[in-house]
Amino acid sequence: MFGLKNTDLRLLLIVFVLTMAAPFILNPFPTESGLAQFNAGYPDLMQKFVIFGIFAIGFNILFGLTGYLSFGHAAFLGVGSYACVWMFKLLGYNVVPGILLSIVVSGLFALLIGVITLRRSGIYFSILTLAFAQMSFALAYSVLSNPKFNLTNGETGLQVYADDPQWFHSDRLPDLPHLFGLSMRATHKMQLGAWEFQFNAGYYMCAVIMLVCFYLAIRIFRSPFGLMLRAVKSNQQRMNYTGLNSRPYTLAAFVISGMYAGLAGGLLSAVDPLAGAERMQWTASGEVVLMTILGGAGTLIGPVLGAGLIKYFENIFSKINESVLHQWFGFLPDGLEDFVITLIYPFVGKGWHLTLGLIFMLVVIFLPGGLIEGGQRIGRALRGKKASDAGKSASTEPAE
Amino acid sequence: MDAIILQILNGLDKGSAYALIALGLTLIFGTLGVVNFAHGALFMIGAFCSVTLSKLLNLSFETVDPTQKDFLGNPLKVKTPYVQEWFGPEVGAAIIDWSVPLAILFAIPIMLAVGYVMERGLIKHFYKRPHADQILVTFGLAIVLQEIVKFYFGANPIQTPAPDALSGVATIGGSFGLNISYPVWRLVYIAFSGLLIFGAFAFLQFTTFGMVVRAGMADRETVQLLGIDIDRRFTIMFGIAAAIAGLAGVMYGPINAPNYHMGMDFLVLSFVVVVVGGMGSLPGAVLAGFLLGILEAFASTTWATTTIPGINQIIIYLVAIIVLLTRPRGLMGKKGVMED
Amino acid sequence: MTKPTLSRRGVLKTGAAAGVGLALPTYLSAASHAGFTNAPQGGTVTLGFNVPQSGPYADEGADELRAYQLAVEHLNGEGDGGMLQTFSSKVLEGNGILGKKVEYVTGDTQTKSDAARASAKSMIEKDGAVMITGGSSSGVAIAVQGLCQEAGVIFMAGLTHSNDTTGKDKKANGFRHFFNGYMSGAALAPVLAAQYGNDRKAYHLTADYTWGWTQQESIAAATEALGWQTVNNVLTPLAQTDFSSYIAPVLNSGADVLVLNHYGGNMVNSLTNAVQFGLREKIIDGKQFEIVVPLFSRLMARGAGENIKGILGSTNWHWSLQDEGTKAFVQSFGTKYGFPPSQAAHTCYVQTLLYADAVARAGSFNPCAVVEALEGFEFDGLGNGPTLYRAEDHQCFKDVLVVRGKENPTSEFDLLEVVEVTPRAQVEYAPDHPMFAGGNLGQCNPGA
Amino acid sequence: MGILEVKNVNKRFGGLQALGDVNLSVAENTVHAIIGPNGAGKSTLLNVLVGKLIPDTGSVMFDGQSVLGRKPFEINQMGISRVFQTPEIFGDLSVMENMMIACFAKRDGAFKMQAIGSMWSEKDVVEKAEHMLESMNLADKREMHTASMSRGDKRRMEIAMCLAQEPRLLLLDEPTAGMARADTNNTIDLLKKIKEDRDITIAIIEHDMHVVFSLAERITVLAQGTPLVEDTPENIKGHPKVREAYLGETQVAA
Repeated sequence: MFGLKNTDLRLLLIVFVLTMAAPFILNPFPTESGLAQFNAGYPDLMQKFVIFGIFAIGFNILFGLTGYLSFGHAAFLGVGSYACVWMFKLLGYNVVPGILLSIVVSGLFALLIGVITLRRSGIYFSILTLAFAQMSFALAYSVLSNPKFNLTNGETGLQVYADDPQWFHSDRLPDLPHLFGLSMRATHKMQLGAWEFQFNAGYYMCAVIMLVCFYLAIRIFRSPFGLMLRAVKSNQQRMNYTGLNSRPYTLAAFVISGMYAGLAGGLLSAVDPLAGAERMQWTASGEVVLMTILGGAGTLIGPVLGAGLIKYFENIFSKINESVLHQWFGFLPDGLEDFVITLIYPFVGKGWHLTLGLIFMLVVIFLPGGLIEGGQRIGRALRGKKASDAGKSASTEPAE
Repeated sequence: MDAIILQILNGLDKGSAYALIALGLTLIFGTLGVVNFAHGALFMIGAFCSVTLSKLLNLSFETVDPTQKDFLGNPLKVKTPYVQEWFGPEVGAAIIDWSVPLAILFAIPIMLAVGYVMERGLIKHFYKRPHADQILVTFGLAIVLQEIVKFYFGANPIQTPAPDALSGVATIGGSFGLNISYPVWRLVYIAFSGLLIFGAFAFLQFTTFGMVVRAGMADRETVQLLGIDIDRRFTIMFGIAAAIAGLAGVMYGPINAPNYHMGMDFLVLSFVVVVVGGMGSLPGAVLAGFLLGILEAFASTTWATTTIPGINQIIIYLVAIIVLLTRPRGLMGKKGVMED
Repeated sequence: MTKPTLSRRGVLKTGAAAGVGLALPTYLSAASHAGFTNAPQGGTVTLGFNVPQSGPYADEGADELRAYQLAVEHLNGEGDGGMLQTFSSKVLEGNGILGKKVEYVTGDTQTKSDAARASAKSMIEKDGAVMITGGSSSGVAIAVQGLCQEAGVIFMAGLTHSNDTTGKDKKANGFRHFFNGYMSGAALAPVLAAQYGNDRKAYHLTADYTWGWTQQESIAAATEALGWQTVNNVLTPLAQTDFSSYIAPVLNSGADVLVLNHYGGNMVNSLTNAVQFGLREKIIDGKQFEIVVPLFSRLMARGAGENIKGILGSTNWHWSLQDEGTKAFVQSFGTKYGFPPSQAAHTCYVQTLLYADAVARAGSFNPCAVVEALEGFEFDGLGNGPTLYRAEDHQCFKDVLVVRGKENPTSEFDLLEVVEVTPRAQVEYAPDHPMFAGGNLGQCNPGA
Repeated sequence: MGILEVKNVNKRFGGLQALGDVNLSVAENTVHAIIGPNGAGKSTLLNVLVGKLIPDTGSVMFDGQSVLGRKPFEINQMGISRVFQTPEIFGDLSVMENMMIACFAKRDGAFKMQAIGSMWSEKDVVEKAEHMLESMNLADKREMHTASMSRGDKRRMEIAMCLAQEPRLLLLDEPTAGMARADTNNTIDLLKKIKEDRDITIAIIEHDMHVVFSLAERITVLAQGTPLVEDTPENIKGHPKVREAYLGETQVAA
């Protein structure tokens, strides 16, 4: 079905079920329980999961397949965001033109940068992309936001003002981004006993787009083009002496992944109409690199998992403060309670970066293939295969 | 003329920091083949060695002075550092005053140890792993180190002033008809960096240890075939690279107050410096460091920013792009390094 | 948050997809509830404290959080009550807000617009926060203020000094207690003229982003009105750490005053560098060279160490003030944490009290009722003298402090001395002042 | 008129004359060996032929068309395939995938964007690849990662990939270097079989005289960047100049 092999189809179905049922899956704890802190099933975070999933899927098409490590992909995300908000400002809050333009603009931008940066490979390529992205960031943050020519609105971020033209806006339409009238913020809350689940229009739109992107990524991975990209990573010399021109292949991959990034940026604006320059900073580029490696570069689903994990930490762990800890451990005797909290406190709340850093290290030390390898190991352990046997199959199976 | 020389000095000053960090990065890369994203963190740890020393020297006991009141209206507790108690007020004050130069002695063993532990405990296991893995693990380590420092020292910058004797302004070039005033400590920093760079090169050039290391950088297998334990030497080299970054950090403290994220601030730039210099080339790293420092200084002048708005923000990246497009392996890079 | 006409369809669709065979879903919509976002349920009300916990402003964020915790204690009737005793409005009784116990959630803005909005959204969408407050930079404040307007909750800004927060980017649901760039200029200029004379040439170094520009504009305008000349204004990148190449040209520019429109780490470094280059020892045309830092904060002053001595600047509040409100606040903060509060802590504490008071006076958590209660509200006893929340732009008008770095501090907190308390009348401006023009407050949005 | 015509090619590296006035003609459907001592310029010549180096002067014509100034992939698409001294294959891909890449390159040219359809649904390519593997005795290793193959298998893999492209000229750069005697003989047999099975021209650069004399129909001897003699193997064996310049030392080595 869908032109996919069984294993790929199964993967796609799993992702489909997971994304569609995310509001349930991510909210396993009753609203009033102490563990509700760990619930991630609210619109903003669910949107972030799938949007950064798209970003990572796209990045993986470049990095995972060709091995070209771009350190400037956030620039495309940022350009996409700006393009989308500009459509809101000029045309109105319908997200369709904004998202389309964000893909087109970031594609063109990627083409321009790709033509220049792909003249080099290895770390030289990485630094070239980094340089372009940092320049874009610096310009967006200050120079391009000067009062005479305000393209980005600098530090504050580009947003829609009441006096913007919005040619196709009408009073009947929501005053927020919408899909032909369906507000991206429209949320249905379902109360089920002690649980509350939220179904958000913006999330489902992004989720559907992510499924399409994921599906396309599978097709690309399995296509002759995908094979050529893996050839680029494996041995460019042999590729050239096999009569293949590696440059247009890598450029195409670069542009495609730039368009994925731009789409992600456009969606970020679509669910929240403000585009900030920090989205283009090197740390943001680094983030998608980390997501991809953390999940498992070159695998289909890994980058999405990596994106989810990092966003989860950023949004959930950062919110665990001292009073939350006291709630959790209130049942312990006072002295012990304080002791436990002293132990945990540095790793949560304002210490969430520390935990994230430790996770990076642990994953890369113990699971060189990223989270996916962890999953495979667990899967193998469950199936009870012999270790030697399993190691062999892992090395010969094509990246999944 | 004065203005130009001033900006050259400023450039040398910035360049010193870039060059020292880039030198260490290149040493680690050249010897171990490891992309060390935690190198900025080593620079930061160096700076915090001097913060720690100055805190230690300022360890005080409290006496209550009933004549003064604190902000809550309670009697004021007056703090007297132990060093002043032990060595007398004047000597004690002088020791505290000279805490930054003293921190050099304090930092060398610490940085060597940090480098050694890092290499043996972590980096060692990543020699054969892809560069992406190295980046992830060292980046994770950088975050961890940075957060630990933040946990103990807070996020705000902490002043580590230069000794009074070295914190004034020097007037130089009078005999050439120039009138340039420049902070003494910044001149000290330039001189110190020059010495350190010179020392590192001399060490590699003229000692047997250095010669073995250089040979190992060029061809690891052959050196190993000769029965030399090159790994152990590379570990020591890692320690030395860490110490260079650390000393750069110690001495940088009085120029800009150390904060926990200063390493990250320098990290990206120093990678650009290394690559512009050419991966694996030590002279390239130093040259590119100074070059980019000077260019950055000149791009910040009003003349430059009015000619091209925003040039000061992008100059380094712009130069990096131009250099890499015209010289594929940077200024002095060798063929085949990090191109796979 | 749902739009009535369309939510029904959306609800039916998702309901049908997800709710088949499950218990009948309860619809939360405008009709069945109090009519505003996150109307408090049960015996508690949740406030969202959105402060920088990572990044360069983390210490300031930590101090803000301390103040919020203190405010919550006081509102719930714990502790010594702090400024509740000195506050001119007496409707708060220490039994929470409208009898509901105050609970709070915290988030990390990272001093990035995106992250701040994400964390504010999680508080609104997940934790049901009915008010968001906090922040340590104007970009974040404006971004979060915009979000709160869209979502239909109240935003009580933390530390934000840009004119735009209550100018170009003002929003009906947003309120700022902190002062702004214009007020800094208006308060500082007369003191500068009095101390340094009317015939001065100023050289500005300005952080190259919105806040820097508006502050530079404000200070330049205010000082020029008193006869000063602005020799040059140089924009410095936000990420700059070493300002030497910007400081060096000052020496030969003929200027005799350097104005540093920097904040946070930028300010610490640029001031340190300026002092390093011996600017303060210079005599230009017989006049002592001076450095001015228009926006001071004690936490930053601490970072700048010795360099701060004798430097003039303005601040929203300082713990050494001797009014009853300040004394009560410092007493209760100092007793709890062992050191005096910063101006960021003060403004956050006051904002929480003001919000609670407005709810109590309005008798409702409905944002529109709160807006109505806060607009044009006159109060006293919160540390800044008689204060007005102006209806036209939701900016507080109060006295502004001009301070100087202390020469002989008695403790590590005693870094600033108050030179002058500039009366409120002197820093007031018309709501349509050109520096604040272009914005539109809009209508209060209660959400749904 | 040979299929490959090298005329007056000169190449200098700084002060070193790597190739001096090289003239070479490789006749179609022959096996032509180029031999010479280390530093004779064999590799430089090869790199000129495949477009990796551009000579200072002279011309290189393949089937009447100049190869100079073309990139390696273009020259390959003209019909020249190269086998490297150490096998260059796609190590992290499976044997079948390696072969398919070559088949795609033959069918679709240097670049074709086929990003959506599955590569396995390209029946003609799959069939051809399977056929190639079959004929090279690699079919049983179909799913193996090529990096884990033996040296001999890697060599066979590389040659198979080149053949899948149906080249008119196959360039072999010391194909048996570093191989054990048994592997070397296998390779010789393989090349003989290849030659028997199809119309193909083979140019081989080789050190090992055993290989050269087993395969070559004509031999060119290079010394110091210049062709010394060109003749049949029989004549070369007895040629005094060659003995002096070259064979003497290798026989000692052998």
